[in-house]
Amino acid sequence: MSEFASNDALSVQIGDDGSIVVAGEIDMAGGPVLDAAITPRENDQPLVIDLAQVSFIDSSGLRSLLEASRRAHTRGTVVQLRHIGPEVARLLEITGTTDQFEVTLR
Amino acid sequence: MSEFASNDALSVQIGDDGSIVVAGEIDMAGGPVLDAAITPRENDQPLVIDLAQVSFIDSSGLRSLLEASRRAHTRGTVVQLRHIGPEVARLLEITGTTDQFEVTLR
Amino acid sequence: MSDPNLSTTGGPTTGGPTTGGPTTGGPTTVGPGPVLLRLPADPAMSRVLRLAASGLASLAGLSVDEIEDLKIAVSEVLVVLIEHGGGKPVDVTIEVVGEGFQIDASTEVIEFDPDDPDLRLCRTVLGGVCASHEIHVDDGRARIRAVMVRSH
Amino acid sequence: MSDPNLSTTGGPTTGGPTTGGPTTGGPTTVGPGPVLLRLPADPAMSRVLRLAASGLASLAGLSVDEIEDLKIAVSEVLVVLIEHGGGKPVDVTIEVVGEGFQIDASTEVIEFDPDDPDLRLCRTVLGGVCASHEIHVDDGRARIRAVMVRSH
Ligand SMILES: Nc1ncnc2c1ncn2[C@@H]1O[C@H](COP(=O)(O)OP(=O)(O)O)[C@@H](O)[C@H]1O
Ligand SMILES: Nc1ncnc2c1ncn2[C@@H]1O[C@H](COP(=O)(O)OP(=O)(O)O)[C@@H](O)[C@H]1O
Repeated sequence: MSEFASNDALSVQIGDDGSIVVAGEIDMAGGPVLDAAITPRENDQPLVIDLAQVSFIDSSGLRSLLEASRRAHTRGTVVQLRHIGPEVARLLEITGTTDQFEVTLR
Repeated sequence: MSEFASNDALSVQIGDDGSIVVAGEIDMAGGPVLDAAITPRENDQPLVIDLAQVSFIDSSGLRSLLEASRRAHTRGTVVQLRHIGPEVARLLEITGTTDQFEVTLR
Repeated sequence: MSDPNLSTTGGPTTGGPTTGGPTTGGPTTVGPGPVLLRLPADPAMSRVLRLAASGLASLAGLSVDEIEDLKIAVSEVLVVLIEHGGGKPVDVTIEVVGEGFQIDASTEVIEFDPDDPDLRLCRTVLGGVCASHEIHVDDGRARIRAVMVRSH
Repeated sequence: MSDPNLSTTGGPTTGGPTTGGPTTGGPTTVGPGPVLLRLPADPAMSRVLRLAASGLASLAGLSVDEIEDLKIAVSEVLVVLIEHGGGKPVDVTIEVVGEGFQIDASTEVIEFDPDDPDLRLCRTVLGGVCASHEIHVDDGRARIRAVMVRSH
């Protein structure tokens, strides 16, 4: 796994399988960090984002994910959110956006 | 071990050997909690306070300990601080008060 | 051996209500007064605000789930006021009120439309974690009030 | 693969300096501006203040030991102003300055003697964790300024 980008509360790494592995808190400061990791990895394959180590997410983080999903749909593919925990699940549920993604639970 | 008193950041329990077992943060809110645990246990035996689980202490907490030490000295006994970690050690060092206690490190 | 009276955190100069912690099982009391944070309009302040808010929440004896919701609420408030504000400091007041927590936040704005579609996602989230919330502009400042109700 | 430029936490509306985190190894930058907390004069606020201060400190890339010292410093400031203050709210401003952190705090006082022997232990602790500190009374308010210098 290689370090991609981080701030003091968030780290984004690229897994050996090309997945984007996020750890920490995805908030207003983290959204742009996540965007920057996602954009160069967008192609006609499913984009895999591993959220197992994400302990907090707000609408800024969700917005990054939703925009990636929208772009993926226009390319005829999807965003897979892997190993989401209760924090991510709760935000997807509140916003009714679970079905924008292929989701596996933690 | 029996629960003696606590607030949301500090718990004080009485060990089976009669020692006072403190866990958490001893600050301005915790000092009085600690005082209340110490006072009824003062006699002519060494007063044992286990600080292994203390992650923060400021002058309020130290003041409780110093006052207990002073009272112990007038009774011809001592306060033993058991298993202190780096946070407690640093405050004793800064204030030059290590020698007011019998100290064992964590 | 347990004396619930010892769980008060009141110190020498404060005669206010006690703030018993969750482990003492005492009655839920209203806190010592409002806490104000004035934060620079920087996204990194989101985490600073969440830390302060979770400290207050644990003091007030909120459950882990309620603390998570309060963290989301204060983060959304900051998203609205920093991303749509004028770049000036943001004031956030958090207060334990009878039924729960009240968040009042504001910042100077240049142009601000409470019905901006870009605010919809924030509003949806606030609506999910708060009993009520309101966003309006008043005297050149955007203001948000959000109320969270405790389950106990 | 590592691009240090991506470590900035600047959002859409902020053009201020970047706040690179400790893991990116970037230069230590001065923060986005002062953070003010106005806290009720309650001992339980000590932990709320420490949480906010440690969030700021980790943002500024302080080491674990430096964060511990900052937590001690803000706690001592609060001990002085709550135990010797008039029971009114305490204002604490924390700012990243060129060489480190500056804490400015004040509260309304009735009688306050900066040389009160009861303040000696607090002063000794502040002296141990800060490069400098000063306590004075001015216009009915006790004021403390403490400066912490970073080791890097
Ligand atoms: N694909 C998406 N991209 C961005 N935001 C979305 C998406 N789907 C839903 N949302 C947001 O989630 C929230 C709930 O969505 P929706 O069910 O469409 O409610 P509404 O139409 O009332 O806003 C809305 O705030 C909407 O902006
Ligand atoms: N036994 C004690 N009880 C209470 N405070 C103490 C005790 N020993 C030392 N201190 C405090 O620790 C600090 C350092 O102590 P000391 O070496 O006596 O310095 P000084 O005499 O300059 O205050 C002082 O602030 C003092 O009040």
